Amino acid sequence: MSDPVLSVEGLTKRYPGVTALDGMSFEVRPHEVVGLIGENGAGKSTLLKSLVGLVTPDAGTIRVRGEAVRLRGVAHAGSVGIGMVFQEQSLVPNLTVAENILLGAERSAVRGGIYRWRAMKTLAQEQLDKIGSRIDPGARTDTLTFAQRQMVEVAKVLTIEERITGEPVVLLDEPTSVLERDEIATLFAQIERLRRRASVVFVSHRLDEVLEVSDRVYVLRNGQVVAEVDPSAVDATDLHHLLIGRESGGSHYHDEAQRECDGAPVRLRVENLSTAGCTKVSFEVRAGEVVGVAGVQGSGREDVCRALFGAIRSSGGRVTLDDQPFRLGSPRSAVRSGVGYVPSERRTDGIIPPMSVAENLSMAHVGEVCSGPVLQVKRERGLVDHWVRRLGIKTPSPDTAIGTLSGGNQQKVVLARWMIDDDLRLLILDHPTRGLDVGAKSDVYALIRDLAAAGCAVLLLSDTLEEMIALSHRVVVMKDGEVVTTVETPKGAKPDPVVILEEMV
Amino acid sequence: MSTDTAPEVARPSEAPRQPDGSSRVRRELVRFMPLIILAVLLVLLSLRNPDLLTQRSLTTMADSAAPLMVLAVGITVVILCGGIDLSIGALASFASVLTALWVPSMSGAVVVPVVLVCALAGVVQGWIHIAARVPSFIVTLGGMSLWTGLALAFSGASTVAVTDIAALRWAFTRIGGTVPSALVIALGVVVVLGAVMRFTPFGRWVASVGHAEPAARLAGLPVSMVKIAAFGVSGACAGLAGVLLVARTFSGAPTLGESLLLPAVAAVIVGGTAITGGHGGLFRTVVGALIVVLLRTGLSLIGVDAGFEPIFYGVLIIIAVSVTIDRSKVAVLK
Amino acid sequence: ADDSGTSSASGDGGSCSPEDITLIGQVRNQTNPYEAAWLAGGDEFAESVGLEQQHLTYDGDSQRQQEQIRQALAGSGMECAVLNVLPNGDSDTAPIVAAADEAGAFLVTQWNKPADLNPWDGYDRWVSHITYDGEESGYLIAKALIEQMGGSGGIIALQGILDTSAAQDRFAGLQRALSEHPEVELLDEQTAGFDRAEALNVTRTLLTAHGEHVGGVWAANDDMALGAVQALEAAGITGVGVVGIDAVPEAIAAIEAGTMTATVSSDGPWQGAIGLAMGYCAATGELDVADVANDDRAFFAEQFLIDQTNAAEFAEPELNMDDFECGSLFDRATGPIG
Amino acid sequence: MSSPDTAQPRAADAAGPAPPLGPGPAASGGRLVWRPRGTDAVQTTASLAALVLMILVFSVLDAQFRSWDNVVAVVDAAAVLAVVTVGLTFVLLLGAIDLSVEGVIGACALTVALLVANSRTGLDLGVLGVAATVALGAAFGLLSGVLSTRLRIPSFLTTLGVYAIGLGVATILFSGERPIVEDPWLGDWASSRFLGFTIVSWVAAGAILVGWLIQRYTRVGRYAYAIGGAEDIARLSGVPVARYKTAAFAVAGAFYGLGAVMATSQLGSGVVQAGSGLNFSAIAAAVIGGTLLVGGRGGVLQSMIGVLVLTVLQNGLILAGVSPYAQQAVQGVIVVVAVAAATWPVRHRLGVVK
Ligand SMILES: Nc1ncnc2c1ncn2[C@@H]1O[C@H](COP(=O)(O)OP(=O)(O)OP(=O)(O)O)[C@@H](O)[C@H]1O
Ligand SMILES: Nc1ncnc2c1ncn2[C@@H]1O[C@H](COP(=O)(O)OP(=O)(O)OP(=O)(O)O)[C@@H](O)[C@H]1O
Ligand SMILES: [Mg+2]
Ligand SMILES: [Mg+2]
Repeated sequence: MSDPVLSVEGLTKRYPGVTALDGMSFEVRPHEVVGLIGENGAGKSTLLKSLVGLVTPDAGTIRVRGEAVRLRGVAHAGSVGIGMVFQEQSLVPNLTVAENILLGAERSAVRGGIYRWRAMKTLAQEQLDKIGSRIDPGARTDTLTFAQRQMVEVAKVLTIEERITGEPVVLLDEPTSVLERDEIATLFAQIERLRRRASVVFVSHRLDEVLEVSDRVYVLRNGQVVAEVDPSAVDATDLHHLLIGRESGGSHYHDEAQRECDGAPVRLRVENLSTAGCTKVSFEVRAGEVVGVAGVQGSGREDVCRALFGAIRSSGGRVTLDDQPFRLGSPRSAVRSGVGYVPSERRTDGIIPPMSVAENLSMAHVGEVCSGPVLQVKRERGLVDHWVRRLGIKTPSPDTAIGTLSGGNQQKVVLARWMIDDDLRLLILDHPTRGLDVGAKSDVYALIRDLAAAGCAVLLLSDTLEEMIALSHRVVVMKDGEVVTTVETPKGAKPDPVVILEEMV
Repeated sequence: MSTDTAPEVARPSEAPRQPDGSSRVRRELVRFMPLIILAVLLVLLSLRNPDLLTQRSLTTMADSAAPLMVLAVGITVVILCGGIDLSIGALASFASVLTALWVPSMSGAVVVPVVLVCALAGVVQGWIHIAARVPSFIVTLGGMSLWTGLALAFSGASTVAVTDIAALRWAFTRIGGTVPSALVIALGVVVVLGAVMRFTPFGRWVASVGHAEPAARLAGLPVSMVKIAAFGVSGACAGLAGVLLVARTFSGAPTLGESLLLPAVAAVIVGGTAITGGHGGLFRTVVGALIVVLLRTGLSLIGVDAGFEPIFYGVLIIIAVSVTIDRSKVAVLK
Repeated sequence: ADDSGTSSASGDGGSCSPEDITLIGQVRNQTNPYEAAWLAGGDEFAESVGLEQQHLTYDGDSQRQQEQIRQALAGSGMECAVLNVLPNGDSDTAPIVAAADEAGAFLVTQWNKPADLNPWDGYDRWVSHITYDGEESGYLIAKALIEQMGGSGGIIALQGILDTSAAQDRFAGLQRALSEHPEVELLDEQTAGFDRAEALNVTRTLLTAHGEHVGGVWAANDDMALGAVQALEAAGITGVGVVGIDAVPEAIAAIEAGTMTATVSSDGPWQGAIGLAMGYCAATGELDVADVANDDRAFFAEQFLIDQTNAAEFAEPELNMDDFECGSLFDRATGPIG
Repeated sequence: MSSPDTAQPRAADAAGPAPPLGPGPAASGGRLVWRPRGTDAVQTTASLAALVLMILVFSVLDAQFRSWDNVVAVVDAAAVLAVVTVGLTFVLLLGAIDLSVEGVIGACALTVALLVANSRTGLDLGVLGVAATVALGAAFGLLSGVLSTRLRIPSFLTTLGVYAIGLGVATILFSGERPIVEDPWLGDWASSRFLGFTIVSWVAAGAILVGWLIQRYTRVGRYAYAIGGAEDIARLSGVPVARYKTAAFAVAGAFYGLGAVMATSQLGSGVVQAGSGLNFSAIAAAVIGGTLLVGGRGGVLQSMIGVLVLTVLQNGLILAGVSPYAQQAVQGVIVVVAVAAATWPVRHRLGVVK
């Protein structure tokens, strides 16, 4: 075996109340794709961030090609050949794609301090070409979709290839969680291409993906490496087991927990709903029913959900909730009628990062913890403790800023926010498991089923069709802003995803 | 999707991360920094002019601080929401004119209608800001001109003297011979507003809106109402400040409070409230107001030469804020 | 804060020994020639009695003026303080008087005072209020302007800060002059806030609005007049008369050069010195405030029209120390305000 | 890959290149409506519409307003404000604010008046004096920038401090006597004309062009957008944020210095208050034009629309004979109503408005 390009020994990072990295050791060899998996909060991101100098470890050494380095920041890490792909938020929204790709390393695009726009676009195009993307380098970044921005991120990190002489290490932190299928395929093709010139560290919660691309997989738990596995020797179920330390039993769809709701009254009836992105959408959801909405990007399914919650304006249609006319006004009025919404962009739309877990949890139904206008801090504390225990939310204390929790725990808080309402009638879930680990995912699944069992109607948009089919009683398929069909997905007779896929495209 | 993306890490809070014990001491120190800097300034200035530390001098300073404090506390609420209210100075002037005009018929009770009118003015500005989505900067800029114009019109472009100043005596007297009533009123406002912010959901709503308006809206918080209310509070405070000014100057005038806008915002920032919204508080603003008043008046009294006085002021206010500001909480970028 | 004039200090006038006296001069700022000259005059007087004048400037900010006065008077030994103050506006005078009265300090105010507040209403240490007859100043320069225009034509007027009595009185003077000359038309009146840059812009606009009808520019102070002169020069217009008030050196130079027609002297150095002198004499007991006639406790000071004929005399204003002998303090009084 | 992700239309040629995508609504799905998407563009369109409307209304109300002379007067009146606003735009792009304008202009006005031929000093540096003044302005900007970035405190306060410092320097330079400018070359800036407009106006036009070039073609300009758009991301990408922030402040200061020179030439002498009212007007103009206070939005040209809105409004109100007592109120109401009316049809598509 050749010498590792990058190795880490005894890396430790403590935060108040948590040890994010606990004497972590691992290595990356040349031309290798290393997979990192672990539960939410296992320390994956912290590890990657310390490898690009964003987190200063409390102890341990990082060696690049045998030499110990103290990384001072992203620019410094780049100069020794380590680059990282962050999530879409690490692009500057008001700049062009080209500027973003070359930001801070414009090279020949800036001569004598003067921008040469044409050279800029050419250079950026070269990077985009590397990943076969045809995004216009002159487009403003905030006009791109999630997935496109992710591609730009990858193109951007590839610029370090040109900056160093040796082989770079590219760190990818959950690059696929917001990508669509063909984009993932493009990315994987790119990783294959990269492998010839670089080493890659790849983090994902989708175990099959990890198995597909990695040469070696490290399993992390509580800031330590608990296993190093050879992907060719294991399957996703083994990994799952290693990850959460318990058996994942039951059928592929775990649908035995699903409850029938045939006789239940219709809770939500949508007739001819139109918005900027959808036209004349009609469907209904019964109490206790989970209805999935499937569709490709641009099918308008997100519009439907947001319009129902009053988050965007609708241009027509009639909606009733429990046979009462339901005015699509503002999120506030929706909440007051017993509707909840879990947004897909958790960090910006779901939580208020600097505020405490308790405040985030009680915010939508603060009335529950008030006597008249006065907040009852004790009662709130009791309520929050109850839900933290009930959902197994891992937080040092209810007063911890929610922004410091791991994604899964943040998402549980957001779900709890709606669950504290005993009269919750309809919950709209927009990609509720995005970025969650398998353990957290099954927790969320269980919560969704509990909610439905308690009589709440659930409208679900999901990252994967399988997930949607598993959780739903019925799937409404949308295409080009209209409902094309409805597929029944009853317990025990779940259809093949391909059935729905064909309707979508 | 990973929840801890780059922006989170890049927060300055990461920089001085230290083991628990000493970082707690630091945090507490930062919390009380505005108070400490106030004391230090007082001592330094009184070294040059010992009269500054006399009880008479201190109460005088408190008198001066009261209207500024009321204004600054009001605008703190708007700033916490992430907005700005440029109209408070003009509104205070307008209030002073109304007060002066109405005292003859209403005597001391004049404070009620004046505060209500100004609160309404604030609400209207807030409503326009919300309904038409015009930036608060522009709405309140317009408001600034409008209230000044109305004050000019109502007063006939001149000073309106209050002959029956006894009617406003309550706002400018010494309780028990020593405690300035204006200060008591100002602190009363702070305590009441502070209690509302702390013991009702309003304070959280304000912070939520300031930190992350989209998330607050999607959680079903009454975002628009909160913002309108914030402007209402700011307007009401401007109204009260106007009354306090009249009690002190015995007259109302269309430009009386204009010059208090910048010091009020400065007080908010010196107190350590983030100009970008979310983080901060009313009590910090109180200390900020005292620091600003001390710098504004104290310097001219220690007898520095012409020209050097503004320079000292500039340097000291920069030093003050660089010491008081809590860099771990405030997005210091702006 | 006492609401009327019962001084908390003993009412028997001054008994301060000269070295105990604190002299304080307060103006808006030291960044314009008029007020800088005011403070310089005060300094000269202070030096003549072996003292120093404390300078206070408040940058045109009423609140700050109040704060400064109060804070200055909060010190000890203020029974022997002498304040020569330029209140920012009429509304600021009352609280200044109240604060001085409470502290027992000797006070002279200038320029701004509400009509119904007077030193003789029981204030035994508010020695006097001095001002120039704004109506008269406005009238004098208007007459000079009209004369230069040959008795007919159009005038544009630049007003000062609208809510000051100085601006209003001066404008009233212009209107009086206009009523005497029906053939002179007031084309437009705008405010330029006593500010030179603003006057430049406003004049520019007014010149396009009224074009060649403009025969003269009447400005409520010299700074605005000088701004108007620049606007005329930039527009390439000659032969339009410009008048102002204050007699700042630049205006006098402009009058000598023929670009301005006339101004009225407000004698800054004298104002800076006389206020201190009055207070000083009262504090030392050489002047008994009770003996001063009401007509001298709120008076219009003598003013002179300055035009090309006499500009040279005013080019270098000099203080005549004899003016500040305790016996001749009121020599420039031309009559009661009213 | 065993878990089909949300399916894609072109799943077959998954590895192939994606279709070209330009900006536009079709590409903007997946975001909620109140994201600040194109708020600045709406604002700019709104104020442009408001400007046109205002010009139309005033033209109908008053024949003088339509005259060529008045066009010249408006342009001349806008010149200094325009140059100052160009400078301020760079600071606003950062997401920062600059309250030092009046102080810096005061100090620079005195400086230039004392350096060129004048009534007080024996100096006669001419062009050099002007250059030195612009450099002094830049130095003040540098000071603001260095203080903001090194001490890490909000620019609101650093620049408030620098304002006071500038005022102090101006007061010291003034020392009781106004220096009258006797340099004929500088005097000509305000009085001689080229193609009908004063030299000052041409200088302003040049300054706007330079400002636009800096914004478009230099690191200072581009990084100002990056920093204003997302400072932390810019830092992550290796942009030396502090350095370019400081540079943007310095550029702004240089423009204030130039503005001071222009104002001094118009006023004919070194006036400490040469910048009075300019700070506020410049911020207002920039914001009205769409250079929002949040940073990274708008730009030099957009700000210029705001400058024109303010100048035309002031000019028009005078010409329309609105009483000086009412002008202020009318002006405030018009600005709000104009901006609100122009944004009204698209208000629901706007992002978070602060
Ligand atoms: N800035 C911070 N302050 C305090 N605690 C932190 C901070 N960043 C991370 N942590 C904590 O460190 C632990 C490891 O977090 P990390 O983000 O590395 O997990 P992860 O494996 O990337 O999880 P996920 O799969 O959810 O992305 C978590 O418990 C987290 O709460
Ligand atoms: N505010 C808006 N203004 C105009 N058009 C919009 C707006 N929001 C969405 N659209 C358009 O409506 C269509 C539906 O978008 P949407 O994001 O709802 O698709 P989706 O099916 O949810 O995609 P995904 O598969 O990513 O979940 C898209 O063409 C989008 O561009
Ligand atoms: Mg992570
Ligand atoms: Mg989508």
